[in-house]
Amino acid sequence: MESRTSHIIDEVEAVRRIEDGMTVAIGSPTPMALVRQIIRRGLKDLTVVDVGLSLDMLIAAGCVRKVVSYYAGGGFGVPVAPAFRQAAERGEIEVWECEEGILTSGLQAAAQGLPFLPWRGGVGTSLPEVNPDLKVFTDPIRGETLLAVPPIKPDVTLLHAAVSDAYGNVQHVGGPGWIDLFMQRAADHTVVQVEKVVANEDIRKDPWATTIAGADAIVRVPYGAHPFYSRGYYIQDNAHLKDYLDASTAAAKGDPAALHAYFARYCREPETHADYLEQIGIRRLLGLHEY
Amino acid sequence: MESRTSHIIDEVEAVRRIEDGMTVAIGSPTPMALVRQIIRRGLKDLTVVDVGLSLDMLIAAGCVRKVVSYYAGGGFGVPVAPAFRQAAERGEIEVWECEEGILTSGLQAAAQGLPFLPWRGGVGTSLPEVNPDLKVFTDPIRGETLLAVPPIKPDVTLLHAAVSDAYGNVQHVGGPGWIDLFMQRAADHTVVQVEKVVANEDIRKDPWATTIAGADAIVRVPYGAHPFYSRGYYIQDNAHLKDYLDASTAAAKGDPAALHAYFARYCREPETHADYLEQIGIRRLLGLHEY
Amino acid sequence: MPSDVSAQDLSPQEIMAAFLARDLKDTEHLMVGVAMPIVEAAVRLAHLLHGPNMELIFFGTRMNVADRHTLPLPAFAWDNRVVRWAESFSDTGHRFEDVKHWHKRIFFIGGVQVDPHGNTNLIGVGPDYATLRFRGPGSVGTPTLSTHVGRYYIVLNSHSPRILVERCDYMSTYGWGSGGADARKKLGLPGGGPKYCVTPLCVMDFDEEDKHMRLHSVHPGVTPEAVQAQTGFALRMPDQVPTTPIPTPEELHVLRTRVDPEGRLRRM
Amino acid sequence: MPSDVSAQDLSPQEIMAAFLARDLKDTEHLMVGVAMPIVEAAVRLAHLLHGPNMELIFFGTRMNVADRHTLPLPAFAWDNRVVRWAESFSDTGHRFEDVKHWHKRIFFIGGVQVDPHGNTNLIGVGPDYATLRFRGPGSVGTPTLSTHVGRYYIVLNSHSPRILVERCDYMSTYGWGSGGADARKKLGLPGGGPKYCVTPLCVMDFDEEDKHMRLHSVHPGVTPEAVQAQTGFALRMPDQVPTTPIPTPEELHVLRTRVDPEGRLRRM
Repeated sequence: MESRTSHIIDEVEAVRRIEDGMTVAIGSPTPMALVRQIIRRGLKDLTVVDVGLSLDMLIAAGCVRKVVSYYAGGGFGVPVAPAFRQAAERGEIEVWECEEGILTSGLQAAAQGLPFLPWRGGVGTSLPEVNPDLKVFTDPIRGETLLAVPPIKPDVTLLHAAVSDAYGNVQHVGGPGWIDLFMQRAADHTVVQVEKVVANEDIRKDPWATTIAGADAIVRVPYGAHPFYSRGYYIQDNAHLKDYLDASTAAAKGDPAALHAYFARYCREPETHADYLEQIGIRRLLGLHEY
Repeated sequence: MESRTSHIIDEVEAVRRIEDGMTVAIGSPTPMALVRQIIRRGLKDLTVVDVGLSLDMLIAAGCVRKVVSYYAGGGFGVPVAPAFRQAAERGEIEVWECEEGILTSGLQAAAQGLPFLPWRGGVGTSLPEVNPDLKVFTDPIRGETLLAVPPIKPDVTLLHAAVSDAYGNVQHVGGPGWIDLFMQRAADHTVVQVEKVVANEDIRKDPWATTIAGADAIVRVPYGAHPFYSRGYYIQDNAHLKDYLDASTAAAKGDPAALHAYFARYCREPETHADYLEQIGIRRLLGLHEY
Repeated sequence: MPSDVSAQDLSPQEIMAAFLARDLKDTEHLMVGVAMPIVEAAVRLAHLLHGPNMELIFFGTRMNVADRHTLPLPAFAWDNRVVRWAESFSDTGHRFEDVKHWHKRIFFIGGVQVDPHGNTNLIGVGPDYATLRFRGPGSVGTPTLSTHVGRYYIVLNSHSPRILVERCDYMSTYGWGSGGADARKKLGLPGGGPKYCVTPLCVMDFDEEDKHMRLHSVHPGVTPEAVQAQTGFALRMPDQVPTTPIPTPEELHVLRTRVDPEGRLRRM
Repeated sequence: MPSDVSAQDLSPQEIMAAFLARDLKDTEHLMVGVAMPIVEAAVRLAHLLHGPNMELIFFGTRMNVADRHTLPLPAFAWDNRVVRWAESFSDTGHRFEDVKHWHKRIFFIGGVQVDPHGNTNLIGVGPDYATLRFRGPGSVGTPTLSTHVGRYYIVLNSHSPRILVERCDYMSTYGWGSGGADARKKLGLPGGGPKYCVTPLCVMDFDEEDKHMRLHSVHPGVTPEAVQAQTGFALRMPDQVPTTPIPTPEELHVLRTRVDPEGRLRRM
């Protein structure tokens, strides 16, 4: 008999599974090796479920047509991610306005095979006006006013985690991002990039710690969340992120030189994740200790 | 400043929080020390969400008016729990007929403050006929036929777990029962009986292992799930359960002597959980090793 | 390994297990409920013989144990012994939160009553629900599972006109309703529905057009007439009814030495 | 410990933090969002002074740290350092599955715009949603939180007529709608709604009857007229406007030595 099939692929193969126009959900810690590969490949017209500066990079790199958005803060005192803000104000991207409870309801409706889930958060607000996919309706049992949230169905969900075995049994350190498991359950296909591949026996030592069972594909990318954090491995590289934010802010004000240089240096010139890490330098990576 | 308040009480105090007529949800592993205390106190007219032989005991002891029921197997080759079967056939208890997906939908509706949740499992079956609380309705987005499940709201949920700290941070070994967390989130009040109370520092070592944060009350009852299993501590006492099942079967056939003796010996004569354990005997308890 | 197997050496339960095992495909997720030893043997046999990527789901735990040399059927108490091979828990409060992925999931169901269109009843028997003549154990999770899983199998421990009835008093799962290949689609039920009904006498499938139960094969030594006599409704009868294939020597060897060394399937 | 505190020694942010801290009750669950240093200080101060049973919820972790001798405000990166005191994760895929218990939960919200009835806007500014003049960051979880929590506080880093407006261009939370004590009940929103709006100039509450914003107290050195001049709508003005109480010596000592030893609240 044949033996059990490995789920391990590399980041190039993983992103080959994404096509222009697809819906891609991006969890946290941010799977940056995969995000950079999307930019490297120059994918277009994506609908993305993402937040913060990784969302900003995808928009700035021209990959995005629509954002399922509940929060697009810039960090570092910048209230709104610059490329997101500019593209939204100019009408260059469509925003599917929502909030966390509506987003999880939509993802859960998709995961549960339901045409909608009801939600109360957002009743009375402008959300159903600015997002006509959210229908105000009267519940069939008590006659209360609720929102009907339609399914949100990612074609592909991209996540970052601490470890996995070769068969896609994923375990996090310090918990997955709050929305990661919703995204995984709702998606047709889930790719998880991990710091480390471990033996199946290591997984079995604590099956309760398995946060995702049988992810479709595993990509081994140590330091793969850089410049973001990876719990248990390294903290956020704030200097790097601040450089990006400054470049994105300047681009939104009409000076795109620094942003072009950023993408060239970190996304387009490196051919693989290992090339990217060489670009960052091991001294800097090792400086991002946990405490 | 005062210090943090302990949540630890004993089983007598815990069951004092339950009143005749309340809705009580009972998880698995089965919190038998609390179940026995309910029988000892002679509570009446309860609505119970429970399965199997603990449900059978509560019915046989006269505590139950209504069962929220998805499965009432007897085990040991007996397809239906005897007291449940007889009481249902005679119309002495009301059955709120459901199934696992409907039950979790109802518990989740309660936990999420929603007047209903939609569910597809059960469409086309007799469930909405025999349980008129389940409304067949047309979804407001795609016009599909679904069931609207109303909230199921336990007044009190009773659970068994491996350990907790004094503040109600509960951790299981080998996972909680599949429905325990639904029951806990839906209930006004949750009491968890545990094998062991541990230090807060022990909980903090692995916060991901915390399955219930801040249970309202913790009852320390080693061997408290006996005659059922407690993962990581002891296996099921099948000989004891078989004795109960035989007594319950005989009672359903018109000979209640053995059942009366069972309740007298194990529920009514022992005044506390410790008395019960003395009745069982330490030799027998120590024989219920894990492997 | 027995070089030559003859039907006389086999129990009907072994034939049922081997038939089911062959119909299960690698990479499928196989969910086994309580007190179904034939199904459990079938799943384990398939896993060892041709299913290295199968996922076995027992009581809230998910495992892949293809590399275990022996796989004795445990006396499943609801205790830690059932989770010893677990890779994850399927029941971390999310039991029904991934039905989207259940096209890969297969399950198996028994019943107090089963009708010609594969609808089943675990609720009870009798005209008045409030005072049933026989109160059944309840639906467990079968309404939701049968709605969504890729396909499922009705597996009966005995074949009698009391179980295989013209009409269920209550339906706890909707198989093919009142018949028709589009019956499930019309109701919006995405799963593939019941594929076979397997009993100690025979295997039955469902007519492609009207989804009425049809004799598919009889186990060695059983005649179609004997099956019909034990069935409470008129079975569709093909012109030729083949005999259910018996296990190959290799299947039987694995079944008897690695899956069921204690011979539970020969003592049912 | 300073034996005598005078208003000149205090930053408005310290006054805000102490005011909020006093209004928080033991056993409450206090949820703190991103980039809210005043709120974080308030919560930690309350926890140390009178909240041994408070639960602090930061970024998906739940903790009780009342017994820590010092509690420096961490530079919250989204990394493991924020979970070092965790007792559990609030976000194990269940973030919004226990709203039933949110009557114990308190939260704090800022806004791009806030109107006289405590409705807030994080969506953006401008008449046309498709091309906003200012695109805001989005609602995060505030619509759901504001619907269900026991009560909440609107906390603003600055007090200006650009923020405190007659009418929000978009409402991402419903506070008291167009007013009236029964506004939330009529819509079926179970939570207690916004209690105070706290700014660097003053504290505002809501009229009991019509739930219009009303001056509650002014911080030392601020006049009611100055507040009105910086507010984009007519505030309700009581006859007597008290001065916001300043921290006691003990409060200030704990705030400056254990909660904010680096003086972040004095440099905002």
